[in-house]
Amino acid sequence: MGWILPEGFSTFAGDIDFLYYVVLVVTGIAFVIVELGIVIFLFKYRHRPGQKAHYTHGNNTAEVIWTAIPAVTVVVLGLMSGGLWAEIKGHESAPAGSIPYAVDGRQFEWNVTYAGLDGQLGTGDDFVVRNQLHVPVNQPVVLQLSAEDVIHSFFVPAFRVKQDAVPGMTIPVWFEATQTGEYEIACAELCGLGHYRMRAMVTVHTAEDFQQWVADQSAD
Amino acid sequence: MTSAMAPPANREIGSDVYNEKLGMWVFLGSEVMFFTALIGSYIILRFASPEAFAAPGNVLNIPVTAVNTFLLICSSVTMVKAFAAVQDGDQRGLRMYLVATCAIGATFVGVQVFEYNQLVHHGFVPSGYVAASEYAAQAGTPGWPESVGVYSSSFYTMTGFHGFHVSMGVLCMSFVTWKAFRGKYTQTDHRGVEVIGLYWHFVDLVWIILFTIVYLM
Amino acid sequence: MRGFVLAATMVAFMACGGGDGGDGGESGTAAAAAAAPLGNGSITGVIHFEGMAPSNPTIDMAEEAECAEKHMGQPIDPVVTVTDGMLANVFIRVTGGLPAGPYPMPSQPARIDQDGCLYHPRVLGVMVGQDLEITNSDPLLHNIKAVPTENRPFNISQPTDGMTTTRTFNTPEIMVPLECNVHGWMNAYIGVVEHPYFAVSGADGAFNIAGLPDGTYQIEAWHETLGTQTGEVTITGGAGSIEFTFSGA
Amino acid sequence: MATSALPHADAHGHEHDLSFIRKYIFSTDHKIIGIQFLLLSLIGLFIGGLLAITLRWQLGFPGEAIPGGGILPETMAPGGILLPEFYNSLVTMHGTFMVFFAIMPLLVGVFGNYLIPLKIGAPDMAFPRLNMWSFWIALPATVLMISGFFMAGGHAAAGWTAYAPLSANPEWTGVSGGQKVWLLSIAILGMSSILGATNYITTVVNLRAPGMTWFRLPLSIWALFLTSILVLLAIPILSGAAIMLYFDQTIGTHFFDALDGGQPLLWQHLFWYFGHPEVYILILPAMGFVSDIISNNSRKPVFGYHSMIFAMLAIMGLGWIVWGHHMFQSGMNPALGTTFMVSTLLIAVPSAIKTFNWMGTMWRGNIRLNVPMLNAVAFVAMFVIGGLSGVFMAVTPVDIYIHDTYFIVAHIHYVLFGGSLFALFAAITFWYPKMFGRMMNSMIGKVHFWLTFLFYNLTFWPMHNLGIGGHMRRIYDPSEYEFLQPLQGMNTFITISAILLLTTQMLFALNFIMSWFNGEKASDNPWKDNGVEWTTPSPPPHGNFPTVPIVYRGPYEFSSPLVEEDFLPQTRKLEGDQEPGAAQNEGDR
Repeated sequence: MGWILPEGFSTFAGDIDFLYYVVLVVTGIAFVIVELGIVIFLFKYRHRPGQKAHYTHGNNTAEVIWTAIPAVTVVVLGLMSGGLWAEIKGHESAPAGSIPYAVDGRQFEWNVTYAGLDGQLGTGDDFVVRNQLHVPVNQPVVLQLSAEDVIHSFFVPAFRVKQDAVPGMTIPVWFEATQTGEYEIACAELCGLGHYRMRAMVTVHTAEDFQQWVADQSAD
Repeated sequence: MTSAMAPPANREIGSDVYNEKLGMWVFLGSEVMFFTALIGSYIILRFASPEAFAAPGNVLNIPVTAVNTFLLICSSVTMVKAFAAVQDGDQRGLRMYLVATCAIGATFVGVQVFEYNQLVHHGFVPSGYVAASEYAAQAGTPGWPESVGVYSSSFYTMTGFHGFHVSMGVLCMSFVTWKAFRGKYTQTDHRGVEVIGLYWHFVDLVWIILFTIVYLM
Repeated sequence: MRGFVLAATMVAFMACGGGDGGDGGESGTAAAAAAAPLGNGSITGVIHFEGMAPSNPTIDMAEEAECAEKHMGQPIDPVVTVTDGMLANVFIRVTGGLPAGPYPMPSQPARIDQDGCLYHPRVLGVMVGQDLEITNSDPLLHNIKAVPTENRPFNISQPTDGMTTTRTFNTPEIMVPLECNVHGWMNAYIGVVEHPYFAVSGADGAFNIAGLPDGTYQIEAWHETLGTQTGEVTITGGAGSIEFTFSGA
Repeated sequence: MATSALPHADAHGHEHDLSFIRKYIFSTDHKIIGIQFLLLSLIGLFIGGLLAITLRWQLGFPGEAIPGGGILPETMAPGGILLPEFYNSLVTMHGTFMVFFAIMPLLVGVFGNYLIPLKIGAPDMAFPRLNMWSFWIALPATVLMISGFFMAGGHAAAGWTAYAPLSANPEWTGVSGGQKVWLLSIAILGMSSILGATNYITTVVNLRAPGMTWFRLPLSIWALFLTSILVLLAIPILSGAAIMLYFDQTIGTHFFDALDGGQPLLWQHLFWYFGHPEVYILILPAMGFVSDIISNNSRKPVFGYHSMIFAMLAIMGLGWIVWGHHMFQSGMNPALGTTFMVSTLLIAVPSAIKTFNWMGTMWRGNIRLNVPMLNAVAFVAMFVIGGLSGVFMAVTPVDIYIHDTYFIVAHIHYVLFGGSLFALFAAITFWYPKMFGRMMNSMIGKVHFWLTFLFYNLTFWPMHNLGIGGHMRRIYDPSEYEFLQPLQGMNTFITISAILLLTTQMLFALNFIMSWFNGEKASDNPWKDNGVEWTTPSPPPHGNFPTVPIVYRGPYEFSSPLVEEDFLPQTRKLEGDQEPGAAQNEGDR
C-alpha cells in the first residue's frame, strides 16, 4: 500500500526496488519544491490594490541553474539504470546453468513446457503443464517466451518480472527466486475478453522438492 | 522567388512565398511522412524476412514498369514545360503541355491497372499467391519465395497508394487544365499551375524511389 | 455540389455501417414456425461401435478448482464415448428425400450448458433460425467462440454463474465448432440444418427423428473423429429404422 | 494584382448576403469553425467521461449490475452486468474519444482555429475553405466512430493503441465491424487534422500582422504552431499504419500477421512513432495557453520567454526519438532500451525549464486568482506530478515492474486530465468572452474548479498506489488475483470519486450554456490583456479587425514602467515606437 513496493522475491528485485526508491526520493524532492513554491507564491504575491508586479523578463543565471540541475540528475539516473537493465533484459544475460523452460501464451492460458529429467528442452521427456510454473529456489531459470495468437505479457509481480510474449518471436526471460512459496503470474497486455483471467501460478520449491516434483510428473 | 510573379500583395509580414505554394510545400511534408510509413514498413519487413521477397523480375514485370516510369518522368518534363510556357505568356503552350501531362498521368494509371490485372491473373494478389495459380506453381524454385505474404502486402499497398496519388493528381490537373482553357492563368498570376506542378513532381519523385526499391532491388 | 458530396459521403458511411451491422437472422423464422408438420412417421436407430475404443485424453483442471470439484477423479475429455458397444454423440440428419419446405420450427430453443468446464451436450443440432441458448453453470468465466465457415462467427463471454445468451445461425453448416479460450480443452459441435429432421445419439447409441411422412430418405451420420457415414431408410406405416456402425482404429 | 490583392476579400466581402447555412453551418469563418469544433469536442468529452465511469463501475463493484444499466443491450451488459468484451470496448473507446475526439480537437481544432488569426492580427486563415472542410471531415469521422457501438460484435476492443495482432483478426476479439470502423474513422479524422495543420502553419508563417515578428508571437501561438508541425508529420504515420491494419482485415494482407511473415511489433513502432509526438500534440498547446493566462493574471511578463520557446522546440524535437519508451517490455531489442531511456529522461529538462519559468512568472507578481488563473495554476501543479511520475517509467528497470500497471494510467491522466484538461478549462473560461461576447459565471466557475480539483485528485492519485501494488491495466475483474484483492477498497473509492468528478462537470456544462444566453456582457478586453485579439469587439466581426492591427511589442508587457496601467497592448503605439520595418511589409497598404 501507499508508496512502498510489495516485497520482492527474486535476486534482482532488490536492485529494482532500490532504483525505485531513488527515483521516489528525487521526484519527491522536486514535487515538494514545486508544489510548495506554487502555494507560497499564490499567497505571497496575491493581488493587492495599488500594487504593481515586478517587471522582469527573466534571468539567465536562473535559466542555466534550472536547466543544469535536472540535466545532471537525469544523466545520473540513466547511468545508474543502464547496467541493471542489461543484466535483467539482455538476450545473453541469463546466468550459465539456468534451467530451461518454454512458456507459451495463448488465449487465455500459459502453457509451460518443462525440460524433464534430462534438463534439455526439445527432447522426448519434455512435458507440458497448463498454468503452472514450478521452479527450484536459489537457482536461475530461463523461460523461452512465445505466444501463439496475440500479444500477451508475462508478469510475475513478486519477482519484478515482466516481458511481452509476441507471436513469431521467442524472447528469453530469466530470474532466480529467493524464497519458496506460491506466487501469481498475470497477463499484463490486453489480449482479449479473457485477459483478466489469464492467471497462473509459480511454485517455488526447495531443490529436493523440485526434483521430486519433476520426477512425479515425468512418471505420469 | 521571382518578384515578376507578383504574389498577392499581402499586407502581412510573412514569407515571400505566397499562401498556396507554402501550403502545398507544407502539405507535401505530410505526404513525405505518409510514404515514409509505407516505405519504412517495407524496409523493416524485408529485413526481417528477406526470404519472402522474390528476386527482381520474377514476379513483377520490370520492362512494362520501366516504360511506365519513363512515361511518368516525361510527364514531369511536360509539367515543367507548361510552367515555362505560362511564365512566357504562351497560352497555347500552357494548354498543350497541361493536356499532355494529364494524358501521360492517366496513361500511367492505366498501365498500372493493366499490371495489376496481369499479376492477379498470374496468381499474385495482396494476400500472397493464389492457390494453384501459375505463380504458386513456381513457389520454392530459386528466386521464387515459398510464401510472399508480406511482399504482396507491401507491394500492393505502396504502389496502390502511389497510383491513388497519381489519380488524384490527374483529377486536379484536369481542373487546372480546364481553367487554363478558360484563360484563368496569366503571365503574372499562375499560382494554380505552379502548385499542381509541385505536387506532380513530388509524386514523380516518390515513384522513382518506389520503382527502385520495389522493382529493382 | 458540396452538399451533394457530403450527402453521398454520409450515405456511404450509413451503407458501410449497415452492411456490418445487425443480426438479420430473425426474418425467416416466423414463416417457418407457422408451417405444419410434414407427417407423423419417425426414424429410429442405433449407432454401434466395434473394435477398441480409443482412450480419451485426461484434462488438467488443477487451476480451475470450481470445475475440478464437479468431477469425480480425473476429468476426461469425452471425445469417443462408447457404452456397451454403443456410440454416443453422433449427429444424424436427413440429407435427401424430403418434400419441399417450409419445415416446422422446433417449439423449444436448442440448449447448451457449460458445466464443470465441459460442454453439455458435446454435440447438438439446431435448425436454421432456431434459437440456441447458451448457459454458464460454472462460477467462472467462459467464452464461447464459434468458428464456422459459412455462418457469422461470434466470440462472446459469460463471466458469471447462470448467465444465458441466445444466438442463431442463418446458414446450414455441418458442423460449427465451439471452443472456449479460457479452457482450451472445451469443444462442442453444432450441426446447423435447414430442417428439423436431425438427432444426436444418446449414451445408449439410440436416436429418433420424428415428424416425417412415409417415404425413402438419405441419412448421414457424423462423428467428430470417426468420420461420416451415409445410409438410406424407408418409412412405411409411420416407422422406419437404420443402424450405423463406426469402428475404432 | 488588383483581382487578388486580398485573397480574403472575396470570402468576406459579402457577409451580409450569406444565408444562415453559409454563415453558421458551412461557414468559412475561422471563429465559427472554432466554435463548431468546440461543441463537437465537448460532446466527445462527455461521451469519453460516460464511458469512463461505466468501466469504472465494473472495477469498483465487480460483477454488480450498473444502476440503470438494464437499458444496455444484452450484448453489452445483460441485466446491467458488464461483459468482459464490452468492458474492453469501453476501455478502448474511452481512450479513443478522449484522445482523438476530445482533447486533441479541443486544443488544436478549437483554439488553433479561434486564436491563430485573432492573435496574429489576420482576418482569417490562409485557406478558409480548406478550414471548413477540416471540420466537415471531422464530423463524419465522429459520427462514424459513434456508429461502431451499434455494430454486431460490438465496438473495437483492442485498446486505443489497437495493438496487432489482437486488432488485426476478428477471431481474437469477436469484433469485426467495430474495429474496421475504428480504423476508418481514425484515418478520416487524420485527413481533417492534416488539412488543419497545413492551414495553421501557412497562416502563422504568412499572415502575421505588420510588426508581429516571430519573437513577438504569444507563446500560445508558438505552441499551436509547433503542435501543427507535429500534427502534420505524425498523423500521416498513423494514417498509414491504420490503412495497413485495415488492409490486413479486409483484403488479407499480412503486415502484422506473424503466421505469414508479418511483424506484430511493426504496428507498435508505427503507432508510437506517431504516438509520442501525439502526446506532445496533447500537451504543447496547453502549455501555451497556460503561459498566456499565468502571465496575464500575474500581471507580469512571462519569465524567460525565449527559453520557453526553446524548451518547446526541444520537446518537439525529442518527441521524435523517444517512441521506444512505450515498448521497453515489448520484445524490442533490449540494447535499444538504454538509448530510449536516455532520450526519454532528457525530456525532463525542457519540462523542468517550463515549470520553473511558470513559477518565475508568478514570482513577485500581482496575482489575480480568477477562474482561468486557478485552472492554469492547477495545470502547472498537476502537470508536474505527471512529469515526475514519468521519470519512474523512463528508468527502464523500474519500468519492468510498473509497465502496463495503473501507475501508467495515473501518469497519463495527470498529464492529460490534470494537464491538458485543466488548461482547457482555463482557456475556455479565458477566451469565452471573446468567443461569445459574454463572461462565464465566476462563482460557478470557482465551485466547479475546486470540486474538480478535489475529485480529480481523489480519483487519480490512488491509481499510483494501485500501480505500485502491481495492479495491471485493462483488467475486467481485479478480484481474480489474490495479490490484488487487498486493493479492492481503493478501486471502489476511485470509482466513487470518478462518478463525483463526472457529476461535477455538469456545473461546467451548465455554466457554459447559461452564460451563452445570460452571461454578463463582456467588454472588448475584460482581462486587461495585451494580445491583439482583445483590440477587436467581443465577439469579433467577420474579418476580425476593422483596421489592420500594427504590432509594436511582445505580448507580455504587463506592469511595464513605461505606462501607468499594468498592461501595455501589443498594438498600442507609444512615443518612440518605430513603425514596423518597410522591408518586412512590401505589400502593406
